[in-house]
Amino acid sequence: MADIQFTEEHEQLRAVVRKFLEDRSPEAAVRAQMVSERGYDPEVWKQLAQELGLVGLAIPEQYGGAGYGFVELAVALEEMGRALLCAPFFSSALLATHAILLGGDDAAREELLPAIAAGESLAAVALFEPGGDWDLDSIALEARSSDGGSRLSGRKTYVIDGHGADVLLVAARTESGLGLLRVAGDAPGLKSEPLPTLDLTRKLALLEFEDTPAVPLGDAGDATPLLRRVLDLAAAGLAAEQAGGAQRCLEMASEYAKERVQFGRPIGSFQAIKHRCADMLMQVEAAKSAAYSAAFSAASGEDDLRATAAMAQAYASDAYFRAAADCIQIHGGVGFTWEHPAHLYFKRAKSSALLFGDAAYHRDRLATELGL
Amino acid sequence: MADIQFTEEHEQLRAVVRKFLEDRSPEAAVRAQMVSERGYDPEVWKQLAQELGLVGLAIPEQYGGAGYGFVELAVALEEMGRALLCAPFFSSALLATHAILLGGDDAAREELLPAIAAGESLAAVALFEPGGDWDLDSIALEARSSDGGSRLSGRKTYVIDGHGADVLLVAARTESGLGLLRVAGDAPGLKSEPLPTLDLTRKLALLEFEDTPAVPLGDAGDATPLLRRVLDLAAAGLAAEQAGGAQRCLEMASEYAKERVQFGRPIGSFQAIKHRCADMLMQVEAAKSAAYSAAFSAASGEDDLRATAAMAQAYASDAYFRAAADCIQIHGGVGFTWEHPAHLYFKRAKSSALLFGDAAYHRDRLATELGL
Amino acid sequence: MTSIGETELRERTRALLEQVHPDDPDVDCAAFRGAQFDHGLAWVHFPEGLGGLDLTRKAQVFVDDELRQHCKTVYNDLSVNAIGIGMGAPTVLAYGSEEMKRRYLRPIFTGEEIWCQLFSEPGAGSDVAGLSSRAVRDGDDWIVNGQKVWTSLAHYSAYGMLVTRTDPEAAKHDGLSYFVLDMKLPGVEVKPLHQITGEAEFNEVFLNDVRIPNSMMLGKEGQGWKVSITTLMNERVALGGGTESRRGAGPIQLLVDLWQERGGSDGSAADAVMRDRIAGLWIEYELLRLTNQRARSSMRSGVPGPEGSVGKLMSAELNKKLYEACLDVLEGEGLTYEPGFDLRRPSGKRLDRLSLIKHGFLRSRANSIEGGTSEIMRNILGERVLGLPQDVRVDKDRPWSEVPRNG
Amino acid sequence: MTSIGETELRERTRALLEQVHPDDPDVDCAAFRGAQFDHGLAWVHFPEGLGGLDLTRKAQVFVDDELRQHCKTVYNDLSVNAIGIGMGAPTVLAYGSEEMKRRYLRPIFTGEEIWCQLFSEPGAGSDVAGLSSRAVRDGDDWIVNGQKVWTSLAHYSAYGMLVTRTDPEAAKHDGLSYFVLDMKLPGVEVKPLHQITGEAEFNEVFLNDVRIPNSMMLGKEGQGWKVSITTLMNERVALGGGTESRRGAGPIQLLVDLWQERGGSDGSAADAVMRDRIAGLWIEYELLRLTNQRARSSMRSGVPGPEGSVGKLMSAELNKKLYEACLDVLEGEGLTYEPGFDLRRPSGKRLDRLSLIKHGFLRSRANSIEGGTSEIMRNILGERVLGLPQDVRVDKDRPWSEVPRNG
Repeated sequence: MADIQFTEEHEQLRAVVRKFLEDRSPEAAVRAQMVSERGYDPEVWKQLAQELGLVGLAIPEQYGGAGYGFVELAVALEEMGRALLCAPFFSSALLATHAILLGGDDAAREELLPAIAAGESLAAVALFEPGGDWDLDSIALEARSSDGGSRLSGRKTYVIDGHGADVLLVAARTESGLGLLRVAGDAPGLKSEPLPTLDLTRKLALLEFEDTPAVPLGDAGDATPLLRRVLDLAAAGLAAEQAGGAQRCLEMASEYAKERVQFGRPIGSFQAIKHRCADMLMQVEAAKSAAYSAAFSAASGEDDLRATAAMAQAYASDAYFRAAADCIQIHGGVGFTWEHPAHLYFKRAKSSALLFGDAAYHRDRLATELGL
Repeated sequence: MADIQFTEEHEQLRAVVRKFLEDRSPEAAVRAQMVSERGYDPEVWKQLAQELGLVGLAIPEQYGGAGYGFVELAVALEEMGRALLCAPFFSSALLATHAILLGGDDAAREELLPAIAAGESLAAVALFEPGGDWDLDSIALEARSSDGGSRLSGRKTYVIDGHGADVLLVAARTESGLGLLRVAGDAPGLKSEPLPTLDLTRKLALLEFEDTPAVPLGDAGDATPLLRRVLDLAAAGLAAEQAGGAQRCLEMASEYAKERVQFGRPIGSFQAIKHRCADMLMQVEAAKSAAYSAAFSAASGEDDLRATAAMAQAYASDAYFRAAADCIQIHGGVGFTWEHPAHLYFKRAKSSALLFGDAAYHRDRLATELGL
Repeated sequence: MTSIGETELRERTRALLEQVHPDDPDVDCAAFRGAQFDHGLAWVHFPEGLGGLDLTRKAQVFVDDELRQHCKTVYNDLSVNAIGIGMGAPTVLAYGSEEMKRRYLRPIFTGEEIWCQLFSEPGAGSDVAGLSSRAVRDGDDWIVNGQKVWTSLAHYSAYGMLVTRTDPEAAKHDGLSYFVLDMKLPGVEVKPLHQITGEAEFNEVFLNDVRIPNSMMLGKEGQGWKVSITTLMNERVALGGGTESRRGAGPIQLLVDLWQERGGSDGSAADAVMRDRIAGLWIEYELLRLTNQRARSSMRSGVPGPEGSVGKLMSAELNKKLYEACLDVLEGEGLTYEPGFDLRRPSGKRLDRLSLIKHGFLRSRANSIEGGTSEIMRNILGERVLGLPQDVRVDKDRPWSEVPRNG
Repeated sequence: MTSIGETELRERTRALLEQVHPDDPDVDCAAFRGAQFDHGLAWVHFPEGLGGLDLTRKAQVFVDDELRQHCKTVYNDLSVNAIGIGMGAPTVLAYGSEEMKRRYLRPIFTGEEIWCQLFSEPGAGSDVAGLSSRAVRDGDDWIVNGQKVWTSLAHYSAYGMLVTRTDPEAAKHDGLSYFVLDMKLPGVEVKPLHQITGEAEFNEVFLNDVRIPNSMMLGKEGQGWKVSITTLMNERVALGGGTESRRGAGPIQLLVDLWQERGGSDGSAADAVMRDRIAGLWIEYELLRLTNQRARSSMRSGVPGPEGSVGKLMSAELNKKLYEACLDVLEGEGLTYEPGFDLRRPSGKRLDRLSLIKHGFLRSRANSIEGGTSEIMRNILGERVLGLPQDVRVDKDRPWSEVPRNG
């Protein structure tokens, strides 16, 4: 059981990332990117990767990364969630990076990771299928062996940043069990379609494979433990984003409560508003504890990540949603307008809660871990 | 689906019962009876039965009752719940009366009901068993046939007013399925032991039968539908009590909030208190709607009672508990003292919520009724 | 109160239908409802000659029931002229001159003149009485300047119910007056206000030197707040929701149908938890319906009281929870938003159920804000129903001009 | 700050144990803890000579760890002198004269002199500063009259921390002074106050012409409120709960064990719902633990700040929910109450687990009242952590004697 123990270095990293995002991902930039076709600003992405080294944060130095661990990644994700950064960070720097790091062989790591770290290659992980659920058991796509490689035919959905990715890592049933296969973004028979998302700040795609060539990633063998681990890391990383977003909602709400005057006094002087903010604070602090707990267990490599990641998703999903909803409520009418950023957080909050399974799903997983 | 439609007569009944209980069951009387061995005041019981005719309210005139229906009974129960009346009313006038009315033959009705209506005979219904749950399926006590009658050996628990009852109606497995049998309060081999209750205002007993003679009530035959109906009526009646108790908690809390001064102003002027009272009001009104809905469907004889009774128990249990808990909280320290009546309601609320199954149990039943 | 009973009322309704029938292709809404008004069957509790027959409010159900029984085309007040009928008409009836009543009530009922409500301002939301738009007397007219927000239907409206400040030196509730505003007057500018769905269901209304005749005032000068209360209380009844007469109908049905369509519970632990949640919501929705029904049947006078706030509060909070549950039932499908976020006017076209749910999820967030926030509702319940003391007021008993407000 | 590191601190602790060992049957609590105090190992962040070594608060863990490792008998501050150690000592340290520090700190630590807290009054609960007990100066003494409530341990105490009004004409926070009250003085009367469990864990303390020397004042005359804040902040840290170092320990364990003992989930819908609820509570409890841990490690100065209120609020609300769930797991068994409701002092005997749970269910209702209600905690979080503006105050800036209060 890893303790939560941030260092000075972590705080510096947080400060750097926050400063960068305040400059390069202010609300206006978020709004511009969320309706753009690409969905992110290539210039900002390049800086993020190359100047700040954030995309390769968790990639070992030998593969061109910064060689840090999951805690640092979580710090960056928390700040990105706070700023609603539109960028393929979660997909490339978390999902794909860890799938390759943990599942690939050395050759694959050497081939793929340096370009990912440099921000030059975007990689996405395709797990879920239309009509399926968030359990790996529901993966049905089959990989047929064919001369020297494999072929995929079927569909994957809710693929984060799947449209426009250079490399896709696709989970499919192989002869040796569940496998993870590489597909080039421009492979024949691959069609990707952006989905109309509730949360415009995170792009999702529907992928169609029609006899598309694919190459197993790493040694053939059952990829179930690998993918479970990747999903746990995803849950931990998502919780960090959620904690950051929730914190921002709390700040927006309490700042507005200080300024907005009704009945001759700032609305934050009314207990209805003040106590709601206090409850938000309590929940946001708890959500941070949840996210940090998962991040530190991810970094420590201890096997309690399954429990802490489930706890983090279960709690942070609800806490972020409540914070975003309360943020709208405290703003009153203006919080319901398109012009105010509150709805961007609200939509992100609900989407994040649904992505990889909702709070009840994660409580169920945790209960199983705890033997309840 | 029966509409909720109270008449002038109902309001008059309510006023009469309230006035009577204010006189004869004030807090001091409740406190005296709740620690007395008998658990109720025989003088008050006699008045209740004979002067007000409440005990036989739902008993047809031909059996010495007032010939009213379940709505009138529910009005009386709501007022009794409000006043925390200590008396064997729920057991005799609701449970036993309906078991006999619906399950007995004419001879049994004629023999038993007049004395019950007159308050001269106390009858209790024994269903549940140690280690069992609130489902009829868990009834295991067996009735052995013996020369002309039956014999019981085993235990029943949580028998409301079971200690000191003149007649016990005991559910047991017979050759023809689940049966309901009469046992005299002084039958050989019957021992009753008062249980130490959380709620001192309602007496519960553990009964032990050792080769105790018993007589089937009414025609032999499967008593399951009868007992289900009795349990639904119990749920509806209990909800009425709960609504009355919750209403009283709301009144105590809001009265205190008007009087108690802190920080130079009545605490009810603070939104924390005011809004809590408003939420209580909303929940109490909804609890009344729930209880009334069940009472009117019970009276109409429509078969939606299973759904409305489950709804009423599920909602009123939670609403009463929350109201009683909020009542303590709003009173602050004084609400936590033995001298203040808040705890009497709190304990009644939790006990009522557990009696016949908790809110989740009743939501489960409702979900089944609704086909969810 | 006249002595027309149920039987006669039903007869009169059938008599109306013999003269003019809504299913007749030559009879449009205005024609049919005009005749209904003239027969006193529009609002039977209104006076004779003004759409009514001086009966109780409840007696209207017999008319409505006959219409439903005998007509395929049944006009719904909410579609015809929601604000005009729900709030404008009762306010005009209560405070308008005889002339105004004769002029405005009929076209409100027929929908020929749509009405909107010009109360909220950017700086005055929950604190409507703190509004700062100004009307300055100029001869027989008033010159009005200011901005209103959250005005639904403004872009279709012939008239607006305008509350504005006529005396900044009076205490805030005493310096307001209430006007019927002709929306076509010069200086009235309506701009769409886009909400979190992208649509502009509401408007901002800018008032630049708008000249309103004094004769358009409802109530007396300085009585604007009192008149507004009539409007607002009627709004809360309208927003109380759960008015379905049938158990299980309304938004809860969306949730239950969605759940059942997706196979209901498969016996898994996760499904059991969701089933419990849906059962709990079903109960709350049914109790909202029953509580509203009880409130209506105990509402003896025609004027809605603070009890309506129970329904408004329950409904607003419950509606949000219902749609949240819908999205959770959708699981992954909740990640997409098929209606799209184009910045436009509501299309008015019927959405498929999935889109209806997703749109409803976003739209429901306003339920606890519009027509009085849930916080304001709790104040009303606490103070006006339970009799709890008011909060400390720093904005009373001094001139409005001296009360702190938004910059 | 001296430069004693972990290694030396551990060595000093072992050296102490070589001199005097708590497992030695001849060494009682007072003897051992007296020696611990004299070695500066009582509170290492206290000054040298006053039980400490001028180290950081955190360094205490090394001492405690050594004691746990090498002793079977480990004294717990909460059992030895909960209020004296948790609140009395820091207050004496912050505001007492040198003489008082030398006189009181050691016997507080050893438990030879139990302390209690005399703040709340019947008319002054959340509004402690509104208290109306009075001290009137008489030569070198003060004559005190009034009533205190909710005084735990008063019947065992040698001293009480008394806040009382010394100037009714000052504004309410300015007219208070803080005394160390010798509980054996004439006029101090302690009566048991029975709570909803029937037990009298607390007392009422009546003060009738109690004569206290001026030298027993902590802080200056009129500074009583400021001194009280130190006491209260330490109280909230103490009540924060969830201080278990081990995941899953504490009250949540009662619930989980109860659930598992009763067979856990049998796969039924009802059990699935309860299992989900328990998992949710487990999460909340774990997050309380972690949040408290984070708060402690970010607490750099020795003085607890308003952050402690997060833990207090979470803990109070969560504890009630945990016990509610326990009763629901018990089902019918929750109907009985084995500990009984005799009106008596807490027996102190160890309850069996079922009784512990049932007693805890009732006792937990006070968690959100004692040591600052949850409403007060939310005010503190809103105002002092988030910087939200204060509520309108009608009790400031005028003499206390003119502020409305309970009759």
